[in-house]
Amino acid sequence: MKNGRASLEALLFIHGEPLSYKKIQSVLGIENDELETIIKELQTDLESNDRGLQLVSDREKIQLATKPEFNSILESFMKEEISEDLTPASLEALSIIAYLGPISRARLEYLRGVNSIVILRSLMIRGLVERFSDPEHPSGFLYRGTFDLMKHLGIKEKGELPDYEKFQELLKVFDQPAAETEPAQ
Amino acid sequence: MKNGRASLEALLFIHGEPLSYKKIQSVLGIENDELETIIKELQTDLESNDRGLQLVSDREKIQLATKPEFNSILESFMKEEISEDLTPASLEALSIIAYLGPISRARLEYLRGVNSIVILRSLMIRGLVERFSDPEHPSGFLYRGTFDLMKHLGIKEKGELPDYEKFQELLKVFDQPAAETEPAQ
Amino acid sequence: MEYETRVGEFSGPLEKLLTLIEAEKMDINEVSLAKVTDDFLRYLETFKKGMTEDAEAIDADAERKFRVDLRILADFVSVASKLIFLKSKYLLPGLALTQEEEADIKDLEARLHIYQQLKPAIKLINQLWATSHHSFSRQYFIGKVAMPGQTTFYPGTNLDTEALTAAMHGIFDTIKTYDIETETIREKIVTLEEKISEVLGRIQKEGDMHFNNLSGEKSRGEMIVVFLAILHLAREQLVLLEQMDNFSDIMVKKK
Repeated sequence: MKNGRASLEALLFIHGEPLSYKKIQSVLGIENDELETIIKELQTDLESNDRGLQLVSDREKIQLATKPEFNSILESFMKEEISEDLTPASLEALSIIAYLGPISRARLEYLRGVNSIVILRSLMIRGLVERFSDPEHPSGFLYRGTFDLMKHLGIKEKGELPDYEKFQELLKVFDQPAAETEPAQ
Repeated sequence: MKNGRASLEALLFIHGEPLSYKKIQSVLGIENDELETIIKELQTDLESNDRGLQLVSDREKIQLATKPEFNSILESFMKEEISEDLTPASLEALSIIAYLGPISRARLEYLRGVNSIVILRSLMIRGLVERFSDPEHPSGFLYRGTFDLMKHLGIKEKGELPDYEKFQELLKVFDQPAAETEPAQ
Repeated sequence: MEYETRVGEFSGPLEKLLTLIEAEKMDINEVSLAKVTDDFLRYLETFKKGMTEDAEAIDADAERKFRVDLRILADFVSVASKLIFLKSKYLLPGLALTQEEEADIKDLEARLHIYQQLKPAIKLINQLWATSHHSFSRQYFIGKVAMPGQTTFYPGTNLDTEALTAAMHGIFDTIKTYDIETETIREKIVTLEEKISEVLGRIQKEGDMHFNNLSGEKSRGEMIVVFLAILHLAREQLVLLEQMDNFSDIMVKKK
């Protein structure tokens, strides 16, 4: 296969999780032997000191990951990222989820007027928000504040938040009936 | 810095989203000059046919992404959210922002001859356009295309848009002060 | 978003105007603008008709759609009024244009020239959008979202109920501003239908009358709308426009 290494790199890059040899073969349209060769080539490339990634694999699956020598620098980076104070945008998204949750991503974005994928992920990583399957639309997701968030805010349920009733009323005026559930990822 | 390229690769790989030059400098503990050099080195490495990745950049931020030529392999993997069609009005606004952004709402509306608040909102919800504070007028906002837009169009930076320089010339019209009025009465 | 469909169908007044001029293979200038004025107004009418249908539905969604349309209509009307001024130079010599109005027309010409240069960029993006190969990136900190039961909790130092309440107020303020902006536009537009029926009513009551009478003591802006309405009526051939000589009043006659 032409550009075998490059294709494999791109595929493992976006997948993020371990990917089975079988699946890779079917996506790239190659046989097992060829895949073995490509993996070896990629492995050799990655051994270079100019590369920050490595292949992690068992007999069935393979994954692209960072080299262990960068663990400490990356961990402190991530920790710093998620312990920073919430930005105005994050507070905005979190307040909508706290007051109006469980809420779909589409509805949240509609109220904010901005795409919120990354902010939602960051709020989830910080343990402030959690995602669960929408019982009414099994293929969709809803977001709500975590138990830890409520504890941190010192409340037992969202109704205790200041001006809770008022925002519910305001929302009725603005509410949008169109289908809102986020499709499954 | 030893292993500069490798560290940058690992950092961008873990973070996933566009990362600012400033942040990278502080994490890696390097100055701007050195970062520029490392980015250039990484860029050159990535040009090889054996690499499946590329750097997308707007001069302030940088992101690691797959090369567009692997689109056909990867598309089935990625549930794309933004490939829906653009309406004529969205297309018009998006084109002006892509070629002439960062641009104020007043200028966009001057060029389109139409109030654009709704279109801007919808482009922002789709994650194709983002709004930020105008550094020169702290109370004002500017709009620009997002990294997601560049990736969707398969370009590494906005200068790769066809005839980019030519359309930039059109900005000269704003050197005349009259061109700032809002269209709506 | 559902309610943006309508907005999307209309690129804008400049695009429409340019299309009309280019269809006639004319250059952008006063003469060509005056020439396509009627077509432009006709187009504006079809847009308006669609809006009235929407306005009859009373649910919130239709109401929102109607308001969005109003914003766009405002811009079409704004361009239309400039065209009317221009046309009136030829039709109503009594109505001399102020410097500002002359400047408005020059500005419209200038905008059309810029828009003409921009048009290829729109085509290019459209092409790229339809045919380009996409590049993909990784999710933010992929694989780092805490699993259920895992205890990660990073609230930062600025998170409390007050901060959340303040953020909520901010969101609803933004939404309110957004709505108020539309209301203002609505108030400023004197709707064509109202004017048309008003003019019709008066014609029926008083028989033929002079345009000057009809426009009475009204502000210039309103006078333009009246004129617009008359042009519309003339086109629909409900009334006949008669101008005896170049400098005289226009007669509005019942058919």
